[in-house]
Amino acid sequence: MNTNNRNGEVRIGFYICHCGHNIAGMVDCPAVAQYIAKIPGVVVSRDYKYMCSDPGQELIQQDIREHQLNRVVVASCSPLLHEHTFRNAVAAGGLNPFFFQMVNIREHDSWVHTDREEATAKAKSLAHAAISRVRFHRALETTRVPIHPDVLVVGGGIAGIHAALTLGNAGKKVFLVERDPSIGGHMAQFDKTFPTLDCAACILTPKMSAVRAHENITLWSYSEIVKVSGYVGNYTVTVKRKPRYVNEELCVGCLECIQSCIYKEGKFPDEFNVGLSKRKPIYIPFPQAVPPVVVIDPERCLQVRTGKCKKTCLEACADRNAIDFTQKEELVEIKVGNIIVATGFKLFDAKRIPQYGYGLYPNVVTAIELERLVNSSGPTAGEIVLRDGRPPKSVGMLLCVGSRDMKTNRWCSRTCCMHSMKLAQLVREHTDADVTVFYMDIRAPGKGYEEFYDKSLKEGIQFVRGRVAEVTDWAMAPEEEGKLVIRVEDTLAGFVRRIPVDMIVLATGMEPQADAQDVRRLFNMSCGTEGWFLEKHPKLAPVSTFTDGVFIAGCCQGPKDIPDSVAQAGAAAAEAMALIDKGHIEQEPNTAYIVEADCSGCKSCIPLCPYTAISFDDAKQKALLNEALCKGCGTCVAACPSGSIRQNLFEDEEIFSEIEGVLAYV
Amino acid sequence: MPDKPKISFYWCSSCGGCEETVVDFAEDILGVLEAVDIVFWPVAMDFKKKHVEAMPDKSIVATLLNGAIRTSEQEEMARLLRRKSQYLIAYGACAQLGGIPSLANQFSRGQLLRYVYEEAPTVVNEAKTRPRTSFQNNGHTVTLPEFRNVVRALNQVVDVDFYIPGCPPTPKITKAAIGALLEGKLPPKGSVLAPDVALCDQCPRKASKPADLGFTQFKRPHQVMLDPNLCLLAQGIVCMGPATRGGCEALCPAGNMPCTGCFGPTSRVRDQGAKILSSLCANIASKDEKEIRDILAGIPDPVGVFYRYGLAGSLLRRKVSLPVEPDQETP
Amino acid sequence: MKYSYFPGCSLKGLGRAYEESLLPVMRHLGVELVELDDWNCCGATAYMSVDEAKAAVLAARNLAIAEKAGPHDLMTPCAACYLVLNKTKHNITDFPEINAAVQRALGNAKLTYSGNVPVRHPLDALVNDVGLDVIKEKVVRPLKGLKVAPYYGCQIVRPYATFDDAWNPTTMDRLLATVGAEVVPFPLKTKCCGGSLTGTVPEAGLRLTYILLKEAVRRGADVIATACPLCQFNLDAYHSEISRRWGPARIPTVYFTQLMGLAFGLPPEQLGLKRNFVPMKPLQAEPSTV
Amino acid sequence: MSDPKWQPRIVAFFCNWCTYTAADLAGVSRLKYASNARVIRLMCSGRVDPQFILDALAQGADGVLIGGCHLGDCHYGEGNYKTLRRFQMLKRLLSDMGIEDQRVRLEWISASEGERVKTVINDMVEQVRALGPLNLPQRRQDWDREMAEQHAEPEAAHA
Repeated sequence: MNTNNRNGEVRIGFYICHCGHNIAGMVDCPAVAQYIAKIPGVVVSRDYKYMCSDPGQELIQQDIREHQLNRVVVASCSPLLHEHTFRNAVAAGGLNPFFFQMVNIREHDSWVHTDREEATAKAKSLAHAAISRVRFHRALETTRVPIHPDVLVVGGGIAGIHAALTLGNAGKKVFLVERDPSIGGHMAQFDKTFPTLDCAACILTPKMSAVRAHENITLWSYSEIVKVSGYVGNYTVTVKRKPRYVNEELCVGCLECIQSCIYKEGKFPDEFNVGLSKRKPIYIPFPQAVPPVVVIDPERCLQVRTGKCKKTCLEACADRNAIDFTQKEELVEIKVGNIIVATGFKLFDAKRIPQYGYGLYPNVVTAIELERLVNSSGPTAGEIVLRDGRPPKSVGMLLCVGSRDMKTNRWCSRTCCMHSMKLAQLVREHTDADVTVFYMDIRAPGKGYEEFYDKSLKEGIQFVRGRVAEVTDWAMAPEEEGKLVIRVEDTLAGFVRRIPVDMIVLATGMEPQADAQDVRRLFNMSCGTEGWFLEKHPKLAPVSTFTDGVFIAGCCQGPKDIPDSVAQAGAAAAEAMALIDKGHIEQEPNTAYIVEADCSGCKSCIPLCPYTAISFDDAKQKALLNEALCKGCGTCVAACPSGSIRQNLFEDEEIFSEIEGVLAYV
Repeated sequence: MPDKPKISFYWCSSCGGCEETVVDFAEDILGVLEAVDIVFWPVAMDFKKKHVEAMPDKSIVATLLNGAIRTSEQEEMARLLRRKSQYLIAYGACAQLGGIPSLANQFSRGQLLRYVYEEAPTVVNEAKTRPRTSFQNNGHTVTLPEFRNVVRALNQVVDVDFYIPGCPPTPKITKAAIGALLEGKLPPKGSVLAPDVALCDQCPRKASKPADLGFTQFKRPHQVMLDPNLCLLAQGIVCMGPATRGGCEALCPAGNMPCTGCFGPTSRVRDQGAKILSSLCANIASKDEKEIRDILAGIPDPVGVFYRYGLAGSLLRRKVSLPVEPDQETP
Repeated sequence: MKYSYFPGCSLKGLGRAYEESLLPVMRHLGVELVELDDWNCCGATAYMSVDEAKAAVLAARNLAIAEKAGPHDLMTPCAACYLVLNKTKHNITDFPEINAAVQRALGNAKLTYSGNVPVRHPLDALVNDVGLDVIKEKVVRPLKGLKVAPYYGCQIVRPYATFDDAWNPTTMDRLLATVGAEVVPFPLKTKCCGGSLTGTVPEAGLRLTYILLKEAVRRGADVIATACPLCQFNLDAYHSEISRRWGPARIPTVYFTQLMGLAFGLPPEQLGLKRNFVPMKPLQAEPSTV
Repeated sequence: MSDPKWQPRIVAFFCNWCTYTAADLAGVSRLKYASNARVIRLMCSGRVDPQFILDALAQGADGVLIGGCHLGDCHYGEGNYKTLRRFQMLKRLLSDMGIEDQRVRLEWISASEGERVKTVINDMVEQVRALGPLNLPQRRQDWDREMAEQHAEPEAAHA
């Protein structure tokens, strides 16, 4: 590979990309090329329609050969998008790929400015800076980091389950960590799923069992991640396994302990039934729970809380000896190469919109509550009833509760239209109630979704277009007495209506998990302003994050329905597998290095390294930098008081020349 | 035997300490005198400017000029000696980087003159008399050089070949430099004739420096009984050692005082003050903005601490908002 | 504890029962109210819609006087005054044109306003400054068994929800519960009282009033507590007309300060209670044993 | 200083992970903002050597903007805290050296805050515009006019 400057002479090739109209529409590309051509050392300066296209790349390679270029600068889009493309092109031309510098004149220039003259001037100075800087570039080699083949999947909802199974089926070892006592997530609470109306349990339960039975999957429920360190291919993760006071290996799921608990009746709100039923301190989250073992709620169990209980559960368990009050919280450390975060969402708290009366009027329920009511294993055994036990004669469904709302959440939760129509159909199926859906827009863009909307219309479900103003219990007419009154501007009819109903169902939207910020920090991810985990690229890298080896799937990335969550989970698993099967990743050679002869051994740099890559060599009395541990932040470089630490790709003189270059105003 | 190489010494805006270094050669001065011919040294010998003017250009092998350039006279002498010398060597911190005199670059000429001739507590000058560049008396004209607005390092006035750092330079590095000069073993033009590794390398306290300084406060030497053996930074004292070129053999730390940075930065650093700031601040043990501010309050005069010997030679050179005032005239 | 005090016109006229109860209650709690010297109209009523800048000047003069009076928060009990003074504060900060007009006008009167005087409602001050604990200690006659519908009206929490939720304020609920009343859930607590319509479109305005009264009765309330003179008047004054149109919905409406005064054992006749059209039934004589 | 065509020159140092990405997002979102800032990409705001800031000013920048991840969100853990600490001292130093507060700014802008890139740059450009040019190269020339002969600026004082 030609890495030498012929006779030390720098020969730069400069290319400015039109990106069709994207850049050329705002930047005078030929003028920039002419300007750069005059800078000493620039041998070739061209503008071209699409530099990233094959002919564009070929142009660079040809010039390297014909003009003996030893530096290449391309002004086009963001380096985060195409730096690799052009480095590869430079390498294919026979140069070390790091004799290349990219100038961002699209995202940072043509797309954000409106004055052609100004945008062109900016492009010139940015290009000038790159030309100044690239002179200092040196040949660098990428290092290879091996990838640990195991994967951690965080979150045991449908996304996490699917990702774990996909990886497990491919022969990869997976740790699936779930915070709750059972996997299954929100999907396990659903009765049926749209648009096919197949039963959620029927399609989910087999997958949950498969997880438990899978030889490649280690399932840790009732566990949380507390620490993550390392980097792509080499993560060390500490998992906190909370005591469930029941030995998972020994419990056979007979549930006799629950029956024999000194609490004769359930007393505490059952999480799975969203508080619509009561459970005991010892309980199983739901009949199909995986793992199918009981759990003891430490905040409710008399024995755990006070140590004073007859422990009837122990007696019931007898020689199975599964109940173990001595269990302690345990920290387990595992090593994995990739992490898939599928931590899901939380539902909007309907109390935040007091005018809808949730928490005030008993017959205002949320969609998930209705989901449990309609479910045959739910608290009413599938009967949709009002709080007083009567079946409702009329049901109103309010959409966009906590979605598409400037006062609460601005985003569309994407599933509520379909979810509500599904519930509307189920209500029609289970009762003879009239159902009215209050909507702003019906969004049914998935496969078979519009047809589902049609079906809802045909089944006599009424649709009123308008955001509901309020739900009240005061009557203005005899037919309103004893009912909940929905006040809404019917925007199709063009007037304000009062519609009395027996039951109101609020389609609460999705929100990021309450601890999303903590989780994000744990895995070094970014969040959008709304709090959803940020994908690396909205279109081209939808399950990757800015941290290599950390992928996201399901609703933690943004609201989505089951098919989309599953698709993302599969994609995340595939991304992880791509890394695992390659066996290594190439690391950007932007590491810091110490020039030993220059180092005075002042130790200023040592505590600054977040990766403890710098240590003190007692024999040499100088700092020692382990480049394998260095991630290239450059903090030590900036701090070295004698300028003895340098950074590949970000050398002081490169940056100083860049400063000079960007200030070369024209 | 051909003529001995001609050497000259000159001082500009400086305290005289650099001259003392030559005196501190003690008996070694004899060796130097044997090897060279000193043709101009106003401090010690009676030569006049006209003697220098009479010398052919480049006839002096080397001039060691100390002191910053503040007046028109200094500027003129610097140019004269530049013309007459093959090598012009900036000798000492003031010539190299502006030195202590260049701390005056924080003030305008007017501010300085007003303070010195009117406001200083020891001054009695009711007539508010100020020096003038020219004064007539009894038919005679007495002149003074002009006092410039800006204090400059030597290389901001004339081309400089080499730098010998220090306030003052030690006899050892001076002798080494003269030796190299006589033997023709000079490094590339522009070099600083001192080691290019920071002072910690030579510091007797080096071993006592902890790996994690984690500053929780900064103190000034008079505020604390200094442990004579422990790294001064570990005692919360701002020591410029990590950002300062070695070569003095850590005279100040050895004398239980922190390094104040007189040898200037290493060749890899453009701005000594910025670098020590970067290193010290990064190592503050706080994440709270207010606490950080409180800790930094222990350094009340950052310019004076970080740029004690090099404000003129720093990236900013001078308080940027200061005016350039016209030549001072009789009030 | 000391506040500057801006009563506004209502508290000197129609709503004087509010002031008559507020002052002794505050005194009883050791809160000093210093009435602004030479205060003027807050700028409410139709002024705002005729000339916003001039209305702002009117209000700002009061703010400027308060600023001059000392470093105390400005308390104003009337909901309309509270809204207008707050709105003016906002407008002065947000709209340079209004600020310029205001400063010009104030300048002519040798006054200045820097925007620093917080405008406080007594509900806010009582709960957040004085504190429910202190208030509880002063209760000698808990309003035991008295069912109260807390009614806030529109202006205290909208558009500026400064100290409470815009849709579901609870400050008065908590305050009344502290003095021993039984607070009836009243979801209509921020609904319109009909106030600005009763004079112009009585059919619409009175209907709104009727709904409030009827619902308070239906929910078993003995009395409606309010914090706004206009609300109080609307809910109190039109019973015969309402009754004629829609049927009876008779329930007294009093100021929350009057209820507090009763709980503090202050003599009812000194609390302006006799001014009601629909009188409140006397509390059962049940001197506290505390 | 009265050149009507004068435009503030801002040198911006953006960290790769948050602020640079946010600037990319601003582009993708086609937000429009002032063209005066020139971005230099670094991996972390912790790489911003105070020398870079002084150098940018010395070379003619009218303002310097540093953009990093929000505190607690640094891709490298705590690089931005180091930036914060340095910045606190640097601001004092700059003020002692007569450089107005608004000329050098540190902003935490996360990858999702494209809008903030726009507002911060626009805001800063306006503030710097109000201050007028800093133009240290010009000021140095003005200072040096008092010398008998103009001396070419040495290439690098300590080369």
